[in-house]
Amino acid sequence: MDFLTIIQVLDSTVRLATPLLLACLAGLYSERAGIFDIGLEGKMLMAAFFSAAVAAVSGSVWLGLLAGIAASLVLSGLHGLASITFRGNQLISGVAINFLAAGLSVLIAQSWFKQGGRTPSLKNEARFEGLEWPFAIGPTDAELAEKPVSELIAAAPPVHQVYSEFLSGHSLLVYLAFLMVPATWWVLYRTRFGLRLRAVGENPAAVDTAGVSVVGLRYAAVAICGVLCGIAGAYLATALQAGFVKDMTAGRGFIALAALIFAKWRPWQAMWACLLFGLLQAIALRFQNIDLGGVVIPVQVMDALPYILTVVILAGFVGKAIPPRAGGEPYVKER
Amino acid sequence: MDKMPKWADVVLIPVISLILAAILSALVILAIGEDPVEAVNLMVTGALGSTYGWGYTLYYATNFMFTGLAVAVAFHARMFNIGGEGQAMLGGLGVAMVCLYVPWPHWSLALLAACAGAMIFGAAWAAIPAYLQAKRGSHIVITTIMFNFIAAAVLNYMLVNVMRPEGSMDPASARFPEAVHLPTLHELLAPIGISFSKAAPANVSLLVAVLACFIVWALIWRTKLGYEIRAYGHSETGALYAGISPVKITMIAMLISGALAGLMATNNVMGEAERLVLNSTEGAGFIGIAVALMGRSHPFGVFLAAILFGFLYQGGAELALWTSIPRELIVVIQALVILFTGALDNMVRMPLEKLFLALRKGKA
Amino acid sequence: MTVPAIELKGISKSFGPVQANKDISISVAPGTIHGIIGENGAGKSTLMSILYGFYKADKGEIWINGAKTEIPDSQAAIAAGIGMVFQHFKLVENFTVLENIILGAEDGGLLKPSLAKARKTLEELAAEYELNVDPDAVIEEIGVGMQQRVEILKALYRQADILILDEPTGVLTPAEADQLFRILHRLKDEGKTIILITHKLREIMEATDTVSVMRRGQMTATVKTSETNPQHLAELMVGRKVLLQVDKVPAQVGKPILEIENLHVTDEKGVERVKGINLQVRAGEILGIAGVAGNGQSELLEVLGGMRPGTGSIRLNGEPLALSGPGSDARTRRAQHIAHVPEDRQREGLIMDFHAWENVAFGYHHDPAYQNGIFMNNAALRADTERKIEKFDVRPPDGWLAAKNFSGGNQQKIVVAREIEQNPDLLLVGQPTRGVDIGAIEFIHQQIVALRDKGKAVLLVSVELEEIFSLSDRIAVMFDGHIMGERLPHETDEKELGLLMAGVDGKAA
Amino acid sequence: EPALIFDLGGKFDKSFNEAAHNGASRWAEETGGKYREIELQSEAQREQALRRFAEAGANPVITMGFAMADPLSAVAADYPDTKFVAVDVTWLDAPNVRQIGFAEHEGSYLVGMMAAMASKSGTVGFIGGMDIPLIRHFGCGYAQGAKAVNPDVNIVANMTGTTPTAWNDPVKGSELTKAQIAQGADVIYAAAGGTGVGVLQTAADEGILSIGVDSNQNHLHPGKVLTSMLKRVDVAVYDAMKAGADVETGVFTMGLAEEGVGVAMDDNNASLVSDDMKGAVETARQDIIDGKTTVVSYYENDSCPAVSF
Ligand SMILES: Nc1ncnc2c1ncn2[C@@H]1O[C@H](COP(=O)(O)OP(=O)(O)OP(=O)(O)O)[C@@H](O)[C@H]1O
Ligand SMILES: Nc1ncnc2c1ncn2[C@@H]1O[C@H](COP(=O)(O)OP(=O)(O)OP(=O)(O)O)[C@@H](O)[C@H]1O
Ligand SMILES: [Mg+2]
Ligand SMILES: [Mg+2]
Repeated sequence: MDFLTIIQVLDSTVRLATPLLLACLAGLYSERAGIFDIGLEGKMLMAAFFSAAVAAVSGSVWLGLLAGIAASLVLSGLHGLASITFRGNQLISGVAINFLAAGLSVLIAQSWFKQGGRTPSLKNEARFEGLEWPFAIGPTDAELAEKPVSELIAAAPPVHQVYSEFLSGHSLLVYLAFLMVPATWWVLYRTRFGLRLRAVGENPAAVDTAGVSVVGLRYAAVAICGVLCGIAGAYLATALQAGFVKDMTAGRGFIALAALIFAKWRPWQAMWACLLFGLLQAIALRFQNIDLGGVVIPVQVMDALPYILTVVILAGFVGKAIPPRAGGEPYVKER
Repeated sequence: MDKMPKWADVVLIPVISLILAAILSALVILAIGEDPVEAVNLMVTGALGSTYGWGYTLYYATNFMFTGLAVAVAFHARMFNIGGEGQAMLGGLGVAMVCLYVPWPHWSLALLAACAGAMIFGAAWAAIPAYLQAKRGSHIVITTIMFNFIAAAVLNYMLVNVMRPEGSMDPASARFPEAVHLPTLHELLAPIGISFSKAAPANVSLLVAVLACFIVWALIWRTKLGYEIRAYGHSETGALYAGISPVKITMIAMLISGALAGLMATNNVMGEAERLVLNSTEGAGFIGIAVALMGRSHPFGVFLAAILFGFLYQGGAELALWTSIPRELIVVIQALVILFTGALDNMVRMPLEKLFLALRKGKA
Repeated sequence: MTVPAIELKGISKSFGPVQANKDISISVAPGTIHGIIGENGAGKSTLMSILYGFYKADKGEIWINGAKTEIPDSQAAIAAGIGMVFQHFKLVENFTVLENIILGAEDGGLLKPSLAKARKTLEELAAEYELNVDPDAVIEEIGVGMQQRVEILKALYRQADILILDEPTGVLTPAEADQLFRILHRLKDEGKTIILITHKLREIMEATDTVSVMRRGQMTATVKTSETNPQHLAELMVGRKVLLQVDKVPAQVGKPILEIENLHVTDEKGVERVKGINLQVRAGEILGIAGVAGNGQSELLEVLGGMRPGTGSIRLNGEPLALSGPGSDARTRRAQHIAHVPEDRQREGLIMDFHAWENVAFGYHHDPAYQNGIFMNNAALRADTERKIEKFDVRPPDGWLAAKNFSGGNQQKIVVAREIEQNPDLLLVGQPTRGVDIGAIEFIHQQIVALRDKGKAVLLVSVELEEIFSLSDRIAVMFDGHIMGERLPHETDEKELGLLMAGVDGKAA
Repeated sequence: EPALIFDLGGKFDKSFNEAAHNGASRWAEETGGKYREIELQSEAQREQALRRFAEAGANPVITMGFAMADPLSAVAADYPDTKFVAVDVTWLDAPNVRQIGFAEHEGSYLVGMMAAMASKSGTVGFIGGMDIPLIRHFGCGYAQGAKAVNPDVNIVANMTGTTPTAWNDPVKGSELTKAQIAQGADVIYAAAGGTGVGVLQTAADEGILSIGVDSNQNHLHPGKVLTSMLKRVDVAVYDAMKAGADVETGVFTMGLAEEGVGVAMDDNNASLVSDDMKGAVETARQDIIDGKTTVVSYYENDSCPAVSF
């Protein structure tokens, strides 16, 4: 494997890890506040649809992003209503939200666009395009040289390759997602809000008796979760893709959840976990049917490799993951 | 003292919740420009109006009973087995092997062996996550999610590369021999003079499922093992105090859970398709989660919830057959049912409790 | 006449069908310590939680310093100058002391300045009230005594003028309790008003100015402490005459039942908690183990009960017991006739969601009387439960009730009934009367003594010196994983034991 | 009235089922007729839908996809008066079934030729959906066509996955496209359902050419989709509906000769297709029809001479 291939795999890793990371951080806020959320998938999906739909109709990706966030927030609100106000079972609520999003997104898409549950393809200004950094090799250089970008990059020196291929050229949301990691760390461990948020996930009674509203905090956490899931969905539909296709989240919400547990609910570790999952997927996509001296590893093995490796890693290297102590339990004062 | 009479808890609340879900569903149907009354009519007659409809409703319900029980048993040991899907897939593999590679003289023997095969394969698929949870502390939720994906790859490999008959383009096993054909309800009921639709796929494995409900009930509430499972599920430190081995209970509960999920294959693979196809589980493993949650992890609750979901599936299919309502509507209705009966349960419960308290005070 | 610091008027509160407080009125003068006593479930905590805004009263008014005050939530209570130390501490276990103290009382959005300020204030408070705690210690790693200090500091940090303490001494050593009372008197002298809930009549007599008695949700009496006596208070509480001392005949000591040699126990975190102890318990005697919580007694009990591994040697009736691996589990221990009343009934001794009758088999569910190898014999179990409920006077006498629906004292009775009725050779008892009211304490003590009188061995672990003195035939004191010494109850006193518990060898000193 | 049963992908899958939908719509528009339809959502519904439509008197009942073969074999005999039309099924022994197979490998061969001719890098890509024999069948014809033009051509073939989500994961389709571009591919053929949308999109974004499948997908990115491998399911469905209850039964294979498969040429790709290409494709088409060239089918012995999967 040559250097450029490695860079390309890493580049692909970043793209694949971004939606996972956003969803994972979303889950982190919610679960750190004691609200388990297996509805990340549904929220992303709903956001993906609405961002694409509104971007397609308005022609503005920013309006699309806002719409995606709003849609995700509505589902978050529903989750909050069920699990905070009505102290329902958070897992059931999450399952219901996943189903709801899977059904509604297509249903609305069909009665809105009549394109079989898709949105129209997004034109350029309705999409998040890659940000080309100064001096990076990109489409403009390619047009000048009348050669494909890939060829130009292949000819460039390694540092320039890393710069152009790996660092530059991602959409704004990618950089945002990675900036969210230190931001989340800072909010969680350096601010009053973070202190209270962590406390409410560990022992809501302590927060309550300290004179802070448990309900308010938890709704805030769930809302942040909604915003981040909204960005994740918008990224899928308007940055990685140019439109919505049904079920396009394809289980990423669950992988994000796995990453969250893997990371033991901590921001930096969440980033590494998402990058790992992204990397495993990137590798599996690039290397199918590996021929090991006559023994051909079937594509199915490569396809399942990220999952197999996850299990192996979990079994071998990660100790018991202890969730926030009050997680999953509604805060009930009076039985 | 309880806040409400038990019947209100077990009957009234679910019924009111279902009505709320129905009202919302009706609004959704209105919103997409269709007639909700007509739709309900179609669903009810389609799913419950004929033995044919019942045959399909019960067929789906059978699947959901198995996967619902699987989730429920794990729940009792405080484990969230999201792996029902994968375990049911592997169960299918077990059933297919039993049916294809052994010549059976009679379906009853084949069914017994298929049950064994399904349970062994399903349990085996649950065993690794269970072991990792018990011994290495790997979170069962992640490992079972991962094992669902891995199961799909395994099944794909087996069907594309191993079990596919020569020359067939369908990634599916060969058709099972006629001898392992399971009697459908039609064939079962005809001798006793009840005519049941010939076409419907509900078959003898429905009885297996009902039996499984009963056995699980007895297991959980009547046996020593069930006692230990529930005790462990309620309190891990308590279990330690009482000499209940967490490793043993984790393993056993997950093995039982996996075996139950695997058993689903007797219905869909052996009873209906009579061959193993890709994606034969069709998400029943996930529906099982909803069924178990709605059924409050009680086998009888699971039984009822499974029938409700069977009704939704079959009613939805009829809807799709005779109207232009997109099939996703059914997914939405399912979601609303899960939401109202499961997650927003207290929305109905809280005011009802107040009402009953006021009534009681009024009487006292 | 001064304006009362606190006045509650006609407070009523019900939890669903349970009426926890019925039309309660009470008035507390400023600068006094007011005691509240009452049996388990009498409604004491509920009343105070209403004052602190944790629960909302169904009816009634709260007046603070002569002004009617609405207290819809704890925020309002804090603003009104009320601080409360709950019976079950409200601390975030994996936060540091400092973080717990500023939680909800931060200044500004960033933590750093808040923490710095709190650290300084904490130092001042610590100096002023001798409330030393390490501000950077993590709560789950410090003892309950320390945790309680944190709770008090939390209230003081919020400048509370009215301090409510709900059963504060339940988890403290005598020395710690004494110190607490010194602090309370200090606070009182500064003009703060204190409400103290406790089950211990001695504390009421020593510390309070006035005392209220609650029974079944109602306030039955409020008297000046100087005008009453323990016997009278106990009768007011229980509604009948109670014995405050256990009647017991001298021990008829027999052969050694339990012999412990050089036992070591290391916990999950790798910390050695028991450091090579030697003990003997003989037939017909109660060996009391005194010590401050967290000095290895819990681990000792858990090893004996088969809940965790250890090294060294333990013999029961001369037979060695496995200390790790197969045969060292709780099931085997029970088969070897060791019964165990655990320290924490709610987390260990009972399954709170099980019916009482299911709990009666808990741990003994392999007993052939209760099962036939596969199925539980629920009918037999229920019959047995009925018998035990009657014999141990469990109230309400309803075996179908879930354990969580019994009061603490009755929960404990269920556990004690289950273990003692097994007629074990060795009974392990941890904190048998923690948080249990006087009526039930009396009963439980009698049962333990009755077992010992049948010639069985009892190993009692308790942080209550009073309990140790009234039950034990022999007392061993544990400190930092070692046995500091053994004494006979009539040859020692609280002072000497207190020193041993603090790690000071009384004779050497 | 006729009835149409869509396979699990749904009628708007932008390819196979959608082609059937287009055929049916055309028939309905032209004749003003009405038809019943259902989108399957579970395996058990296959038989159910067949029976329900047959019982309701629909004739003919048209099914999509090879997976209908098995239920058809069970049901067809029960309704001897009903005609069934099975698209993608060719091996049943049933007198009242019209079985229509498509020689996808032949069409794929032609687009493979075009790919190899349009490629500057000498590397062409293939992205399949779920890894099943049918998709390998597509890929295999494609590879043979590419090799026929340029024996040294490098063919990168990938499958999206092994679960049904592989049909609906445009994001993965995108990444696979980028991966293939990195390996030098500059023309990529997507036979991957909804995933293909991502392939075509990314190819357009990255400035390389793509090839659509089943329906004419040239219009999705005008000037950037080299062509589409047409599988004239629409024609098959249209014809069957038009014939109505009198539809002829038996096994029919629609290859190049029958215009059952082909390449899409329209305004959207006119600028991309050189006269050379047109000529070569036309010649090859004729040769295949005449039997001068044979395209090996993957099904013949479950392997492909031109590429390994
Ligand atoms: N349909 C149901 N849905 C949810 N929970 C149920 C349902 N039926 C019973 N339960 C609960 O399950 C627990 C066990 O009930 P189960 O009927 O199995 O045994 P039991 O009531 O303890 O004994 P018995 O059958 O002898 O009355 C009880 O707590 C009951 O409230
Ligand atoms: N949050 C709650 N929800 C429902 N019932 C409650 C709740 N808290 C207390 N109760 C019930 O209210 C009654 C009074 O309880 P409370 O805790 O006030 O008693 P207490 O006098 O403090 O007892 P103890 O001495 O055991 O602490 C009891 O019957 C108890 O079970
Ligand atoms: Mg019952
Ligand atoms: Mg209390």
